Amino acid sequence: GDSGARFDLIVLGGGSGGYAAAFRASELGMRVALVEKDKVGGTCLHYGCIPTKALLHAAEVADSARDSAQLGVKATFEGIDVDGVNKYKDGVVSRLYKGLQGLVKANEVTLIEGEGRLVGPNTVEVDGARYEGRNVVLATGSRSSSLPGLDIDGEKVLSSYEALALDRVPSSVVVLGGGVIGVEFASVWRSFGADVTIVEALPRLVPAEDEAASKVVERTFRKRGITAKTGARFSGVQHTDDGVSVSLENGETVDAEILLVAVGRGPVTDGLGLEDAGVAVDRGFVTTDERLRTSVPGVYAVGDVVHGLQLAHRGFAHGIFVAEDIAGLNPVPIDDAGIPRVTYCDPEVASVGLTEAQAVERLGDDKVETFEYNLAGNGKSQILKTQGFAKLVREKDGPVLGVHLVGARVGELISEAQLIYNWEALPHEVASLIHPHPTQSEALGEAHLALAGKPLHVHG
Amino acid sequence: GDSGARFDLIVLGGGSGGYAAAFRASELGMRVALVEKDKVGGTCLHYGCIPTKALLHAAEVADSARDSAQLGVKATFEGIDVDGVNKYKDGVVSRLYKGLQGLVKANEVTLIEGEGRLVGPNTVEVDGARYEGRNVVLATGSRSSSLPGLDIDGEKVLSSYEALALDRVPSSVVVLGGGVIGVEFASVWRSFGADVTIVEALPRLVPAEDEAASKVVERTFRKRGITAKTGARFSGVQHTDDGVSVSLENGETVDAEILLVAVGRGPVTDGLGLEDAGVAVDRGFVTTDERLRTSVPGVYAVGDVVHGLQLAHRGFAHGIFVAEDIAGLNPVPIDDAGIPRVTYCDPEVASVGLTEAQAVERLGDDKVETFEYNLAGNGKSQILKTQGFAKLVREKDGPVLGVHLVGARVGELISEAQLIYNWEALPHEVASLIHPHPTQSEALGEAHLALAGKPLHVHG
Amino acid sequence: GPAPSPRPAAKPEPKQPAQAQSGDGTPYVTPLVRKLAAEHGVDLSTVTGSGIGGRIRKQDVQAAAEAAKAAPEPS
Ligand SMILES: Cc1cc2nc3c(=O)[nH]c(=O)nc-3n(C[C@H](O)[C@H](O)[C@H](O)COP(=O)(O)OP(=O)(O)OC[C@H]3O[C@@H](n4cnc5c(N)ncnc54)[C@H](O)[C@@H]3O)c2cc1C
Ligand SMILES: Cc1cc2nc3c(=O)[nH]c(=O)nc-3n(C[C@H](O)[C@H](O)[C@H](O)COP(=O)(O)OP(=O)(O)OC[C@H]3O[C@@H](n4cnc5c(N)ncnc54)[C@H](O)[C@@H]3O)c2cc1C
Repeated sequence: GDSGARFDLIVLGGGSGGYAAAFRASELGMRVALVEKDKVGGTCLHYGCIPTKALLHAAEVADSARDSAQLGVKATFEGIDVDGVNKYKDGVVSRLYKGLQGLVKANEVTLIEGEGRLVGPNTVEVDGARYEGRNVVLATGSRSSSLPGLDIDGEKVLSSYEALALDRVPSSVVVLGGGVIGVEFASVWRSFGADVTIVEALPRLVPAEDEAASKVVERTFRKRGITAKTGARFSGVQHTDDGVSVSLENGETVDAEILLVAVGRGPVTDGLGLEDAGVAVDRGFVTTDERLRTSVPGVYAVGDVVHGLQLAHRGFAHGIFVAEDIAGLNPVPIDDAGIPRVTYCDPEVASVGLTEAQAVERLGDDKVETFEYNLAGNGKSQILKTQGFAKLVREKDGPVLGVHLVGARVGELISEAQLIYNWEALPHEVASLIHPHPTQSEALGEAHLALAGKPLHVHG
Repeated sequence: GDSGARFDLIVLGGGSGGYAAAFRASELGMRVALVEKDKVGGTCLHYGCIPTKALLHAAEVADSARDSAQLGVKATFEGIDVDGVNKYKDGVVSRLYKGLQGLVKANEVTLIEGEGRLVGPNTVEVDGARYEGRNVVLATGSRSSSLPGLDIDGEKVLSSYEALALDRVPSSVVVLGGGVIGVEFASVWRSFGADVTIVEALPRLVPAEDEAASKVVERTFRKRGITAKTGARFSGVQHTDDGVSVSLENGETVDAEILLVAVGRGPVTDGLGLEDAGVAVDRGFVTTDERLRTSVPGVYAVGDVVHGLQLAHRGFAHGIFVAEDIAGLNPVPIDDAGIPRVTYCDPEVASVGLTEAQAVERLGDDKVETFEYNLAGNGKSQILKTQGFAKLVREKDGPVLGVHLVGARVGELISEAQLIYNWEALPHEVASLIHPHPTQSEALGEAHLALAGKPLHVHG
Repeated sequence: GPAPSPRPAAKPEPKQPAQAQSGDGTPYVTPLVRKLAAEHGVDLSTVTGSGIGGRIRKQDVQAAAEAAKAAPEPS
C-alpha cells in the first residue's frame, strides 16, 4: 500500500519513545510512519511498566487483606488465584492498548507492521518494501540482558518477560539483581507468598538510589521476610529436579523453584542496519548529542536505545523533544537528572535530582546540606502504617538539588519534587506553601520548612 | 507557678493554628505561653482530621478486601470489628499526640492548662491567674453547628464528635449536610456496611467544589449505594423506637438508626471576653485584616475563628504567619484560594485555586479556558480501578487558575497543583516536565500538555 | 540490499541555541524565574541562559539585575 511512500518522519519502533515522537510530529503537521514489529506500546505497555504495576497493586491488596485485623477490619486472606491476577493484569493492558491504537488512528499516523531496517540515511525497509523519510527516529528500545553463560530458558530461568506470563506463584525464587525490576518482582512474589532471595553484586539494593533509601528498603524487606544477599556475586546455576540451585562466588548456594534474571537491559540495535547507514553506536547504544541527533544528519534516537535512564516517561520526553526539534521549535534539551524515578516495590522509592553522594562529589562536602524527614512524624503515613522518609539535598544557600522518598505510595509525590528540582526552587519558596493535612505530601513540606530554618513538626 | 508571668506571646487555644503560632514564635526567640483547656492538637488531632482519616483508611481496606476477587486476590471480607477500628484510630491519635507534646517541650513553650479569657488587650486569665503578653493570638477554633430546633443529643442525633466515638456500625444513617465532613462520614459508614442517605439543601454534594467534581462524586456514591438527596431541606426529626425519622420540607421522611448533623462549624468565641477587650467580631468570627490583626493592636487571630476555609493547614499557615509578622519578618499574606482542599471520601476530591464558575465570574467567559483529563486514560488509575478526572482552569494565554481532581488517592496530587497555582505557572512550563509513568500524577501532566497544545494520551 | 553510500560519520555540529525555546516560540523560563525577572524588572528576551540548552536560570536573572544596577544611569 504505502510502499515507496515518502514521509516527513519515519519512526522505527512503536514503544513509549517511538509513539510519542510520532504523535507529536503528526500534531505539528508532519506525515508520519510508525514501524512496529510487535505491538504498539512496546515494552512498557505489554511487558513492563503496566503489567508489573498491576501485579504490584494485587500484591498491595493481598497484604492489606492479610494485615486487615490491625485496623479492625475482619477479612481473611486465602491466597492468590493466579489466573484471576493475570486476567486483571491483561485486562488493564488490553484496555490501554485499545486506547493507544485509537490514538494512532486519531493522530493519522501510518502504522507499518513488520520489522524495519535502515537501508540508507533516509530509507527504511519493512518486509521488502522501502519507505523514504525526510527524518528517521530510532526507537527500538531494549531487551533483558543476562550474564555470560547464563541462559534464559523460559522454564526455570526467566527474564521479566517470562515472569510476567507465569501461571503459578512459585514456592521459592532467587532474584538475580537488586535494581528496580528485581526488587519489584521480589516484592510481588513475597506478597503472593513465595520465599524470595535477592542476589545483588553491589553492596546494596536499589544501588542507583541514595544510600538512605537502600537502607530503608533493605530493613523493610528483611521484616517482610525477603532475604537480600548484597555484595554477592553469581557464579552459576544448576537445574535440579524441582528447580534450580544457584551458586555464588563466595561458595554459598541457594535452591529455589525459579531464578529470575534481572541484571539489566541492553539496547535493541543489532541487525538494524545502523553500521551500514553510518549511525555510530557505542556498546549497542546509539550515540547521540544532547539534542538526540545521531552521527547521521536527519537520524535521531530516543528512549532505551539511548544510553541513560531506562524509563518510559524519558521515552515520552525524548519523543516529544525530537518531533519539536525537527519542526524547528528549538525545544530545551532534556536533563536526565530532572527525570523522576520511581521503584514500585513495597515500600516505594521515588527520587529526582542528585543523591547526596552525587551532590557532594559535584559541589564538595561543605557546599551540600541535607535534611531527612522521618515519616514517623507524618499523620497519613502513620495511618497507612508505613515507614520511610523524605530526604532533601540542597546546595547550601541554594536550590534543592535532590529529593528522595521512601514509603508506601510515595511514587505519587515525586511529581511535586520534579517541579521543585527543575524549577530550581529554594527551600523557603516551597516552605511558604503549607501542604494539605493530613497527607503524605506534608512530609515534603515539612522537610522544606526544616531546611528553610522553620521546622514545624520535627522531632530532634 | 507562672502566674503573673510576662510573655512575648500568649496563644489562646492549642489546636493547629495555636500551636503553629507558638512553635514558630518560640523558634524566633519569643517567650511563649500556650493556653489549652482540653488537649494540645485541638479538633484536628483529636476529633477531626486524624481520626476521620483513620476511619477512611479502614474503610478503604474493607472495600479492597471486599473487591479483591476482581484482582485475583482470594480474600473474604467478614465485617467490621468496631472496637478494633477504634483501637487503631485511637492508637494513631495517641502516638501523634505524644509526639506533639514532645514538640511543646522541645520548643520550650509554656503550656498553661485551663480555660483562658481575655481580660484586657494584653492580659489573659486562666483559672484566676493572670498572664501578661506583649502580643496575644486568638486560636480557639470551631465547633459543630446545628440547625434551629435540632438538638444534638449524642445518642441518636450526633455531631462528628460523637460519631467518632460510636461503638457500633449503625445499620442506617441519615447524614445531614453534603459538605466535606458529611460525605466523609457517609463514605466510611457505607464501606462499613450501613445504609446511608445524605440530605443536602444545596443542589449538589461538595457544593464548594467545581461542579464537575460534584457530578463524579454523586455518580460514584450512587454506584456505591449511597442515596443522596440534594436540593432537599430538612424540616424536623422525630425519635422513634429504633432510631430517628427525619422529615424534609418536600414532605418526604427518611428513617434511620441515627442522624449525623454535619451542617457546618461555627467559631468558638463566646465567653472569651472579646467584646470587653474591644475585639471586633462578626457573627462570632473574629474580624481581621489580611495580616490577621484584629481591631485591637497586638491581638491577632488564626485558624477556624477567622472566617474562611476551615482547614488544619490553613491554621498552620496562619500561625506561622502571625509569629513571623510579630517578629518583624514581614511575611506575605496568605491567599485563601492558594490553600489546597482535600475531601477524603471515596472517590477523593482535591482542589486548589478557582473553580470554573469562579474564574468565569472573575474574568468573563471568553477569558477562561478549561481542560478535563479523564482518568480512564491514566494507566495507574486503571490499575486502581478508579474513575475521575484532572481538570484545569486557566486564564486564556495565562497561568493556571484552578486545579480540580477526583479519584482514588488524588489528595496526594494536589500539593503539586498547589505549587503550580501559587507560582502562577503557565501550562507549557508544566508540560515540559514529563511526569513519572505509571502514576496518577501523569493525569495532571497530560492535562497541562493538552492545555499547552501538545496532547499526548488524550482521547477526543 | 543496496549499500547506501556512506556519508562522513561526522558528529553533528553542536548548534548552540542562543536562547532556549519553550516549544511555542517564547523563551523557555520557569515560573520562578519569570517571577524573579518581574521583581527585578529584567526583560527576559535580553538574558542569555547559562543552563542546559540555554535555559535561563535564576542566577542569570540576578546577574542581569546586578548589571543593570551597575550600569550608569542614562543621562
Ligand atoms: C519489567 C519492566 C518494568 C518496567 N517498569 C517501568 C516503570 O514502572 N516505569 C518506567 O518508566 N519504565 C519502566 N520500564 C522501562 C520501560 O518499559 C522502558 O523504558 C520503555 O519501554 C522504553 O521505551 P522505548 O520506546 O525506548 O522502547 P520499547 O518500549 O522497548 O519499544 C521498542 C519497540 O520497538 C519495537 N521494535 C524493535 N525493533 C524493531 C524493528 N527492527 N522494527 C520494528 N519494530 C521494532 C519493539 O517491538 C518495541 O515495541 C520497565 C521495563 C521492564 C522490562
Ligand atoms: C470531623 C472533622 C474532620 C476534619 N478533617 C479535616 C481534614 O482532613 N483536613 C483539614 O485540614 N481539616 C480538617 N478539619 C478541620 C480542622 O480540624 C480545623 O480546621 C482545625 O482544627 C482548626 O484549627 P484551629 O487551631 O483553628 O482550632 P481547633 O483545632 O479547634 O483548636 C482550638 C483549640 O482551642 C481550645 N480552646 C478553645 N477555647 C479555649 C479557651 N477559652 N481556653 C483555652 N483553650 C481553648 C480547644 O480546646 C482546642 O484545642 C476537620 C474537622 C472536623 C470536625
